Amino acid sequence: MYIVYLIVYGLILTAVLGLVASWIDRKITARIQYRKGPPFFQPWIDIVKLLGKETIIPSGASKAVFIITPLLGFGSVVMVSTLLWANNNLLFNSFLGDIIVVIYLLAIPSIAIMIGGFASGNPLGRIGASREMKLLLGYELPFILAILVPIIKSGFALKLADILSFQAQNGAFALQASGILALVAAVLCIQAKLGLVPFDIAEAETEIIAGPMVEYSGAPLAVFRLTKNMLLFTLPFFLIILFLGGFNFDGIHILYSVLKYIAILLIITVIRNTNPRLRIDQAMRFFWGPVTGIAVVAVVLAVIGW
Amino acid sequence: MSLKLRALLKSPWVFHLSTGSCNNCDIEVLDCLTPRYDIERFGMLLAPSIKHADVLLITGSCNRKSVIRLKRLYEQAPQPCLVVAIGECSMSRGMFIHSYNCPVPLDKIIPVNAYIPGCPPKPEAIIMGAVKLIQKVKGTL
Amino acid sequence: MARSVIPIGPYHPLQEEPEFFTLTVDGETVVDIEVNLGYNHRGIEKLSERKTFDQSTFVIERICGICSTSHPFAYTRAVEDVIPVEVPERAKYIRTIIAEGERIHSHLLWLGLAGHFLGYNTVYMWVWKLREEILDVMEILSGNRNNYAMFKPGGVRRDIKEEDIPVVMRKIDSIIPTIDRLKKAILDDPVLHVRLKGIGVLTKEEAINYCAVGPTSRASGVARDVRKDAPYGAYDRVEWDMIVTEHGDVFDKAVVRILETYESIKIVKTCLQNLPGGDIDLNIKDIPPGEGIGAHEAPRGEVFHYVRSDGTNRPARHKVRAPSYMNIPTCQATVIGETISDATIILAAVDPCYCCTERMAVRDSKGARLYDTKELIRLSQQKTERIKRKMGIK
Amino acid sequence: MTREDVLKGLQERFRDDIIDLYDRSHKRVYMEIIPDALPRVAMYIFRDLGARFNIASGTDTRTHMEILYHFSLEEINLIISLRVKLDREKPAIASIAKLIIGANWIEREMYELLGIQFIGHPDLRRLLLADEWPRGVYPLRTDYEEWDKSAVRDRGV
Repeated sequence: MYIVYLIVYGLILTAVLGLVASWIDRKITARIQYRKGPPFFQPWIDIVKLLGKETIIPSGASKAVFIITPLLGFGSVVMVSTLLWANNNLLFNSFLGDIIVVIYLLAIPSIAIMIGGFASGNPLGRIGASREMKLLLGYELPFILAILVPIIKSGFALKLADILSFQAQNGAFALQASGILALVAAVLCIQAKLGLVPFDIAEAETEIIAGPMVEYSGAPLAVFRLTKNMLLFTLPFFLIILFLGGFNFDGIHILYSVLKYIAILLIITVIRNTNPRLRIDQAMRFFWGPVTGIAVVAVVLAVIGW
Repeated sequence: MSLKLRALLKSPWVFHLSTGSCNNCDIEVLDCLTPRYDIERFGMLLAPSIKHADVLLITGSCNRKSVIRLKRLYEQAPQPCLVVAIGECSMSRGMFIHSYNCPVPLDKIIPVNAYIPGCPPKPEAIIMGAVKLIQKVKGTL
Repeated sequence: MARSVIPIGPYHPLQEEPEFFTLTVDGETVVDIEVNLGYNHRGIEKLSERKTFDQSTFVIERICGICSTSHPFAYTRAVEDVIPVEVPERAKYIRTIIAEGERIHSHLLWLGLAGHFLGYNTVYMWVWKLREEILDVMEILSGNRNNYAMFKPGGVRRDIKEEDIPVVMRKIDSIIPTIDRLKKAILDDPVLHVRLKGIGVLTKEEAINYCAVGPTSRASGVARDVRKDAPYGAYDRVEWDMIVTEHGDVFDKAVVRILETYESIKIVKTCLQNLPGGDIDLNIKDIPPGEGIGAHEAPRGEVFHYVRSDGTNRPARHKVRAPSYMNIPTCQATVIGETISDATIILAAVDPCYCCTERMAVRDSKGARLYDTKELIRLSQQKTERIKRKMGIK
Repeated sequence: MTREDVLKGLQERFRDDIIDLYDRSHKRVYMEIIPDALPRVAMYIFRDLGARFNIASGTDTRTHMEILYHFSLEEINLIISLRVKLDREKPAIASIAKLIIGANWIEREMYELLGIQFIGHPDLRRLLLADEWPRGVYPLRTDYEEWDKSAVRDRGV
């Protein structure tokens, strides 16, 4: 039963919603720039085209690692989305401490990009991968602090199911003061985890060509892009479960959950279009300075009880 | 026509390559991305690295030093890859045919699929060239 | 941290033309830079010796796309300096209008690209959308978006029709509010301040030593502008002021260019308003033997043409010096010590126009034979091993 | 610092170096000097008069090889061109690249396109031409003829 669940919810549904999310993101970016954006099926066609292209493995690269890393990232995203869907629909009682598993699984895609960058043997890839590592160190701390808040508020429950049921009884965490602060910090962190403009220092197109992705072509590149698109759906979904009480699909609530998701996606796209790319040291200072500050204040407020 | 080719025609990622051009054509290629002519509605994106490229937009009268790079990059581009020559210089080296540093025209170096005349060709001409290229590959030209 | 060599170019999304910078990097800071061009060399000086004086204006125009009227302007002034002859009034005004129109669209182009280099694509799209208006104006005046072919030794090839002037004035007035909004959006953006201020500083002494020209030197406090010092065309009949700032960093270069756009709009409007009558061409028949020097303030700096004629109708020698020829070496002074992510915007701050400077030289001592990107990368890896071993031994 | 002071200063200081001073118009002065006086005169114009080194242009006339160093004085709107004549077979002259950084590149270009040797240049190497360009063939010389047999010169139409 779990396998069916894994395939249907984790893989297919997330991939579909991820590609739709990436289309929305590109369309809004184009509209902000007075342009007419790409057609609806564009992300699908990109993936199919890339799968059809020839895969070139550079001679300087270590072949096995070069091919496997994209699958590593893809697998972790599929598992995360299955866990989230399973908890959200309360189909079965997940194990204790599944939040910690989700946090680790969410870190694996960026680690996969890093390994891919180093494996490609291209100095630009190496520089891109080392930047990705610095960025990871930057946003991981405030991200975990922000996730602590819902855990504390729901009485130190380390299970997603408990957090969801707690929110179902007495209102989403985002309504209280500490919830809002934590949500703000978390949104900024997933902006960096997704590698969108203010923090896309790893694949800074105009500086180090495509960073870790410079040597990828054909199928591995398609898998990497699919992972990125699915992350674009999974991360906001994770935040919605933690702060906004997750999706439920009976009657009017369908509209609410869609609105919640669109809201977070809009915030991410607007941030992406309104400021230039930061340097790696500025980004690190930004994450360890103000964002960690907000997260710590949120945790303190949560402990006090607001 | 295979699904792979039909997908390629729907989302051709463009890689811009200048071999000694006066960068008028290069600016017109970048103009195609801007709001008035936006080619992203056809699914075309500017590919950052040669490994992501599907269509090679070549401008400039191939001077000796660039030709070495041009051949290498053409080998690196993953097949199936189309080549478009933009502007007079890349079609027949235009005004620089007698230059000591531009010995051989482009189509004697690599096979070219589409030629877009003009010095510089207007963005509308470049988009028309792209449409004709797609029709040619589809066989309906 | 071992030093690694980062090749930027020759084919890189940063620039539209192929130029090849090899940055030797220690961690993230640039330690050494090697400029290697010649990818745009088309031997234009040899070509113009084959063409007659009138034909070679068309070759000269295709030296560079964005300053495609600066080179003919300087070239025609050089030919007129050989004969010593004065161009009729109306031709002077038309020449100034076309030159300033090109300065506006060239500065807007650089502003858009600077936004693109910083990953700020919204600015890139807005500014280039605005630039389309100026290209429409140039199309009305001269028939083509660039490569206007308006200049001729001794005057101008085509006249500006009376009924076009109100249309052009309306179009120019329509872009001023958008430029104001853009100026506010760009100059007051805190993130841009953080990103652009204080990096790639070119001090005044360095600007003088490197003989930098144009906005690059004016941003470092060197008050030199050919239009002010040696007035020609209609520049002395229109009051406008030269923009000079002191800090010399990338932000100041942006400020100088934006404010110069306002000055150019002012010049174009006043020239269009009081456009004198009279003929537009001297119909030069023969050019006596002699030498002539012509200079013009192109968007990137002073363009210098030297023509020597030996009495026949073909130039005996034609020397072209583009502004970037003097500005690009300043990257030695500005890029070393900065991080990679800043290096790209500093290299672009000089607004390099590589097709003009196809006579660039390699600055570094090592003359290793350079191959293509893949081999360059392998070459740079070997170089890194050599550096590591050398570092290890030392 | 008017135009007359500049010219008088030049004539007194380098009386025996100047071969002839052709005062063409109030904006242009052509001054022919003997080749080995070039560094001194260039230093004086660049440092003391505060002129800007504009460019140097090499020309291959049938009889001799000639280089013109153009300095522009913006304040008084004057361009001083130092003319130096060298013999055509083995042209060589002292390099001013160490004194004026801007001159480094133009000297490399003249070395490569005209074959002029610059003694004392920090790194005199080939630059623009491709590596397969044969040594000793200088494109800007008047007696240059096509060496590349595979070049296609007709439009094939």
